[in-house]
Amino acid sequence: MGVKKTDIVLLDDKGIRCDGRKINEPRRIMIKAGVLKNANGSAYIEFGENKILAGVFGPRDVHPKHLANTDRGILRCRYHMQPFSVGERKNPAPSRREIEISKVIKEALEPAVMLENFPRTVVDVFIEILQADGGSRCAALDAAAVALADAGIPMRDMVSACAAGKVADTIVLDINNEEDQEGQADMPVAYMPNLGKVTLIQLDGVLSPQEYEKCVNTALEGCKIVYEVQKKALQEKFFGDSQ
Amino acid sequence: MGVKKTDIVLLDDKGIRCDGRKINEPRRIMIKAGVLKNANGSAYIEFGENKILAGVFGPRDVHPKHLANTDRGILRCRYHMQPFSVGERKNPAPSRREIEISKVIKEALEPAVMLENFPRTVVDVFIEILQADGGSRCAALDAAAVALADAGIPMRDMVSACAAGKVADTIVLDINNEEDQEGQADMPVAYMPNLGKVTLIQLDGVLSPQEYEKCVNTALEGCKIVYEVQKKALQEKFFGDSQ
Amino acid sequence: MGVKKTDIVLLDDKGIRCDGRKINEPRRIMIKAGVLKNANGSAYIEFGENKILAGVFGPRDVHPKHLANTDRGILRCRYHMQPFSVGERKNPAPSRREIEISKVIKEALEPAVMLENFPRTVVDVFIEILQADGGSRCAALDAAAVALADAGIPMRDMVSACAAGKVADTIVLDINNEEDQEGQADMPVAYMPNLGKVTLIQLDGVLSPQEYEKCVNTALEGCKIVYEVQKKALQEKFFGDSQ
Amino acid sequence: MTTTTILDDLKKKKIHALLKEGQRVDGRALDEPRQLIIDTGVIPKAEGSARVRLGDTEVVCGVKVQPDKPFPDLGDRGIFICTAEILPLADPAAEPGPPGEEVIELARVVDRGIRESGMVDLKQLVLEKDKSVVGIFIDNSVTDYDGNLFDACSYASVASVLSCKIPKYNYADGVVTKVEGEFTAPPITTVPVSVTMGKIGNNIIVDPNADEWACMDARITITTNEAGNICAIQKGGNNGFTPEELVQCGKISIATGAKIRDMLKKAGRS
Amino acid sequence: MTTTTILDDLKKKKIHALLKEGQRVDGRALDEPRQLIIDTGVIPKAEGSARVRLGDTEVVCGVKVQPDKPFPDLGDRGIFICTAEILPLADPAAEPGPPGEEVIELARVVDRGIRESGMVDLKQLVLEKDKSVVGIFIDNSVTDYDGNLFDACSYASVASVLSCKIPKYNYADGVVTKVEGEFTAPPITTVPVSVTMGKIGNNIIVDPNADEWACMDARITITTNEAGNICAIQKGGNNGFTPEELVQCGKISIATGAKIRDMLKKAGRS
Amino acid sequence: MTTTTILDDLKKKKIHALLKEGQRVDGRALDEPRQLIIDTGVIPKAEGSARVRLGDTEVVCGVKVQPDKPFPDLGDRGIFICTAEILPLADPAAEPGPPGEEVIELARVVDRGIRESGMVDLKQLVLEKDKSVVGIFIDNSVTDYDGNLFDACSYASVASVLSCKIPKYNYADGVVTKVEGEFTAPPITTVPVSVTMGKIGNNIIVDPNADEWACMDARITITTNEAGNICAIQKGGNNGFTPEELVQCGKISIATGAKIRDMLKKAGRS
Repeated sequence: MGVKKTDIVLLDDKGIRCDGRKINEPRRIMIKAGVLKNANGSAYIEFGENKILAGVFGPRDVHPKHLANTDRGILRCRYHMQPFSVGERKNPAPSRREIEISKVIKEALEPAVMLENFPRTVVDVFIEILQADGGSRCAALDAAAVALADAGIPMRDMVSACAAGKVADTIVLDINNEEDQEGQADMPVAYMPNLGKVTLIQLDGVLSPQEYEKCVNTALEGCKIVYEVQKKALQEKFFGDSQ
Repeated sequence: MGVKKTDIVLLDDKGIRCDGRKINEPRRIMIKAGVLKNANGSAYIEFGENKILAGVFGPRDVHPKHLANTDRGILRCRYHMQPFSVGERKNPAPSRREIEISKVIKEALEPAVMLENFPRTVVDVFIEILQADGGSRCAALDAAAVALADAGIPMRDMVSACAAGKVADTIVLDINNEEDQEGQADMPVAYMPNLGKVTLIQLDGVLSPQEYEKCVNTALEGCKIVYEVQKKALQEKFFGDSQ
Repeated sequence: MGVKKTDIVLLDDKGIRCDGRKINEPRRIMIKAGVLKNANGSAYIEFGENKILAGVFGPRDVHPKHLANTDRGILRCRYHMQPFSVGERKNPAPSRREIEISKVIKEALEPAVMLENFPRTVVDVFIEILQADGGSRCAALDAAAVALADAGIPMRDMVSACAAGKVADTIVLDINNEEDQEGQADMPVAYMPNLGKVTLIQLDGVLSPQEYEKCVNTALEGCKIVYEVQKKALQEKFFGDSQ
Repeated sequence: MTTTTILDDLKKKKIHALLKEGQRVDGRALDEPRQLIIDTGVIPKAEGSARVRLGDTEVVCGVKVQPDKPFPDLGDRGIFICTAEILPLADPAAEPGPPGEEVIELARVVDRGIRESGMVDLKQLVLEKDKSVVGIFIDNSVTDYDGNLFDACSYASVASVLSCKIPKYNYADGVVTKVEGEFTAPPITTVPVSVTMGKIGNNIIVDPNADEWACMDARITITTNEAGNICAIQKGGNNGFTPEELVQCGKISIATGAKIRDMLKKAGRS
Repeated sequence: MTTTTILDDLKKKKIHALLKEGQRVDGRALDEPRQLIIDTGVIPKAEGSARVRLGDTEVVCGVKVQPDKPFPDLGDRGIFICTAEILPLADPAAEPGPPGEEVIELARVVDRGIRESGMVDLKQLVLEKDKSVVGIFIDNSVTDYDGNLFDACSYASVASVLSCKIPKYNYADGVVTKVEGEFTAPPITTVPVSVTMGKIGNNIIVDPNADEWACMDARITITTNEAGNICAIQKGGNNGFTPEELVQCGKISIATGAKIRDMLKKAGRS
Repeated sequence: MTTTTILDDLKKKKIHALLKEGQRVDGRALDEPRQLIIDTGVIPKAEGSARVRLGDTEVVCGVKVQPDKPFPDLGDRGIFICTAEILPLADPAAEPGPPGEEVIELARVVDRGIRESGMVDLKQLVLEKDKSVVGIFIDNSVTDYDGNLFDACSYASVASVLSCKIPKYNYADGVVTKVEGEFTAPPITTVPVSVTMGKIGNNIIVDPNADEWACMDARITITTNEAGNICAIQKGGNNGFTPEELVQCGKISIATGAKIRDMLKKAGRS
């Protein structure tokens, strides 16, 4: 956190953040389900400046076969950044960061997917970051969960993710790129809104015990906002509801 | 094409090229069949300054087995340059260029090989560039086709390859290294001389529609010259004919 | 050999070496058997400044299965250096040097292991160099042989290894790091003391035929000293003998 | 590779039967490409970008422009590198991992078609001869597969480059600095267009879709420039073309390419 | 991954049955970590080192200190890189080769916990701004596996860094020279402590051993600094925590961390 | 590795039976190497080259000479690197791909034998101390396999180096320029010769062919220099040698090496 030095004002005296948002206000979120022809399920999300595509295949046969599980299906997940998604061209080979994020996203989705219904099969979730902004792992999770539902995979609950963080000594919702660079803490959280369980939580940065508790609760409020957008995207896909 | 600047005269006013050849004259071509003890079939070619060894194994079992094809054999091909084959030492790991050339050579040989006779097996063609000059993919193909015949693999036709190109605004046969560097276009062509089919054609450089047609026909004349050298090499191997 | 120039006196006029040892005196050797909980057998050795851990698993199933041998077991060996084991941090990926040493250690142990008793299985020997000094491959072998015995693998004989070399025109036992850098020859030797067979010998550096013979015999004397330390380590493990 | 399903067999027979009557499965004329939709500027953080949909094949392409060291012996020109990747969500058969020979060929053919046309005048991208040049890195990511990736990636690349903005850089004393907010258009000399044709039996068809791609005998990609000349060719597939067919393909490529060039130029301006 | 042996099943049932009574298989209290033994200086040739035994999990850690070029845009601070590897002799299931996602996560979480705490003041490790800095490379090698590698590697890293000596370097005219025999202590600002908790059913247990690790539903690693603040979190595993459990885990981490911090500081001094 | 065919078994029995009578399958004496044919200059574009045929084992070797940066701490000597590769056309069992441990050992033993002999005086290959040196890169490619690649590659390397021409380079202001058309001979101090012996039962045989290689118990490669001293040894194989056999092998190596050295020197001059 906080590597570069700039003159940016992260939070002004009226409680307005550097991009004009209020403390508890998320960035613009737009989700569209069913955007790909070949994938069994798919979703496209724009979350702030994040532009992310998620596609799901399965349940299908596992290759190589020895990875298959006789009593439940397995979930695989790949979070991958396009070379043009960030400021300086990124090598397309998966970095250690992308491998770790793939793993935490998989473990955040897994509690919601009824894998016990699909022994010996795999569900593959492929996430492609077309343009990256702060909070890309939460946005990726949000798209992936919608793509799973779009693929008709039975789920116990939706998974909705949003970060909170600490900026100018204040706990705020949904950290953007500048706040991530200049701020004091970033805490991505994923939540199953009906089951009431947090399936992803990470923290970079320093929080007092009181701030920690407030930060978790702030993030959960964000997850609930995201949940509404996810539901709307699925309704539009399956029932043609317009806004 | 045409990267370096030199004072070389590619074509003089008498129609003589930088290495003394006429417009329709190929470089010296020498092919010897059956030069290796372990390979099932082999050939060595010198084509201008190219020195190339081709070896064939098969039809034999496929490893790994899931690559095997139940209704026809498969053909695999590797075009590989020795570290000492070019001006600056080449890394021995296959480059993307070598992988692409391996693929186009395989697809140029495949129409001639009666793979339907060998279901579940593989024929492996290994090509090693000992010394590289302009036109190495054509020379490699010429050696590989002779090695296939030397291995006794049933073939519908020979495959004979030769490039044509554009140099000093003139269509010429069999581009050498200097002409490749300084010239205007290079078009390698492979041909099945009895079946009348072109099985490889590539072009780098700019040609008008009329030049394009002339360039194809020029290359085909070269392929026919190569075909005679290929036949002679096989005759010498199997019937001991001298020149 | 002999790359750096220093003012070090490798052998003084009283026959004392740079670390105070006599010509036929090995460095301090300490071996402890059974130091790991998970490995089937293990040993830790300190040999001069070398600190090395060896662990053995097996006989166990072979993966992938096609590597298994129907009439005898196979032995696999990995010699691996920790990044912090040498002066400049070492890349943890195995170097070509480590792969070669792994192979010669495997071939030095194999004559002693009764692999014919374990068809279709594998015995894995993993050697980790925690701190490296001259003669690390001999010390690694000494620990690996004790770890094999500790694992209860039936053996025809112990394998005991020690280097000899040439320093200041003199054949000396057990080359240390400075002597390896500045000296004239280094000859690691492994020996089955009861069967009387040399199972590893390498030489870097120049020896006359007479020096060669003397160097072999000097190294064998070292192997016999090591053998006693190996036996003591196993006795302490299994019979609780103290020194 | 091994197993041909009954459905695949039926499709193949249908395609052959229709072609005998001069028809294609999706009703197109033999020399008619699929609908082409081009959106530029879809990745605002990249210096150039486009999403191309050719029938149901979709590609997202982004251009990064960065100062770089020139290649040895090529100190008087900028760097131009074009790649292609099939994303695993594009096709159930695609798998993550290093590219196979198919994808390597795809990337090299797309790169070569644009490079050999001289589309971008690389000599205008030199900051300091032999020391520092501008690099143009064009990455194509296939997001939906329905055959003929060659043309889809080529169009996405060309549209991205046409719509691309080149930042201004200053070079002084070995240090390159970017001048914020100043951009120029790339130095374009021509607009290359690739046209890929498949051969099924004795028929030449333009822009094969996935079902046609799976059963064609051979293919050829011919790239033409604005002057109506041919600047790159790549033949593929397990059969051959007669010399007459090669000439025919050249003519189709020039005619079809001209129409697509207009669309690319229009998209690049928008 | 597929096969669960009968023995594994029995162990799992036993663990669950005991936890219902508030007990653990090895007799520990739910919030009690295993015995921790720390030896520093075990690799004299490294600038810092430690062997840590946490129950039957053992880690050897070595620190190499070397001058290096700074990362671009980070020219005003030294380099700090922490890795972790499970040696194949540590576990019959471990295999030589490139690290899998488990080991990559392990290394990144250990690194991040220490980095985000600001333990080492990297700004004091600059030899010449933008040109040359001191790099601290911390490599953890697991030699015996009995669960909870996160904490074992974290403690080994922290103890190694605390006991580490930084050579003195001079920078002049682009050349770095080491001053033989002169060392300083690393610039330490705080001592971070990670505490990993597992969730089995509705129980939160501290420092799970291998049997507990194999049957827990989810886990969380919380790192705290000397001021009692939280500086890094990583959740893992295939289930979730309630918000209340997250708050509870934060409190456990602060309390348990304080005791372990004392042991680390003592070991670092010795 | 697993399956031994009946034919292999019969061959093995035949080899053992003949050796009991002091005979070899191909009629050679126990200490007699196969026919050695050396052609130099076979790759005119390389600075040195040779094709060596040792019985039916064939190797093509090429030497590239290029200016390079010296290794750190070795700024006062040129670079000398010798590699070996078994081409897939050399042997039905060979496969393309990264080298296995057998090939890595082969390359390292060939390299070490020549390096430890001090054949090339690397101190004469310095263009500017610590800045620029001449690199000699020797690549061996096995084109036909019939056992004993150690000696075939070693002879090909030595003949290539002996026949090699070193271009003249000028170093000024950090730039190396090649002087066209000016060459010198490499600075040769001695001609090392490796002799590889196999042990089958209690017999020591020189230069084992492929059938003998497949059934030998152990092998040893001993390299000697022109003064008749031993400069490198590598033992291999799954059995051992008695100390007496080691001494015997040393003597065989010196005697056999002397004859082969004459052939190498003659080939290097031609």
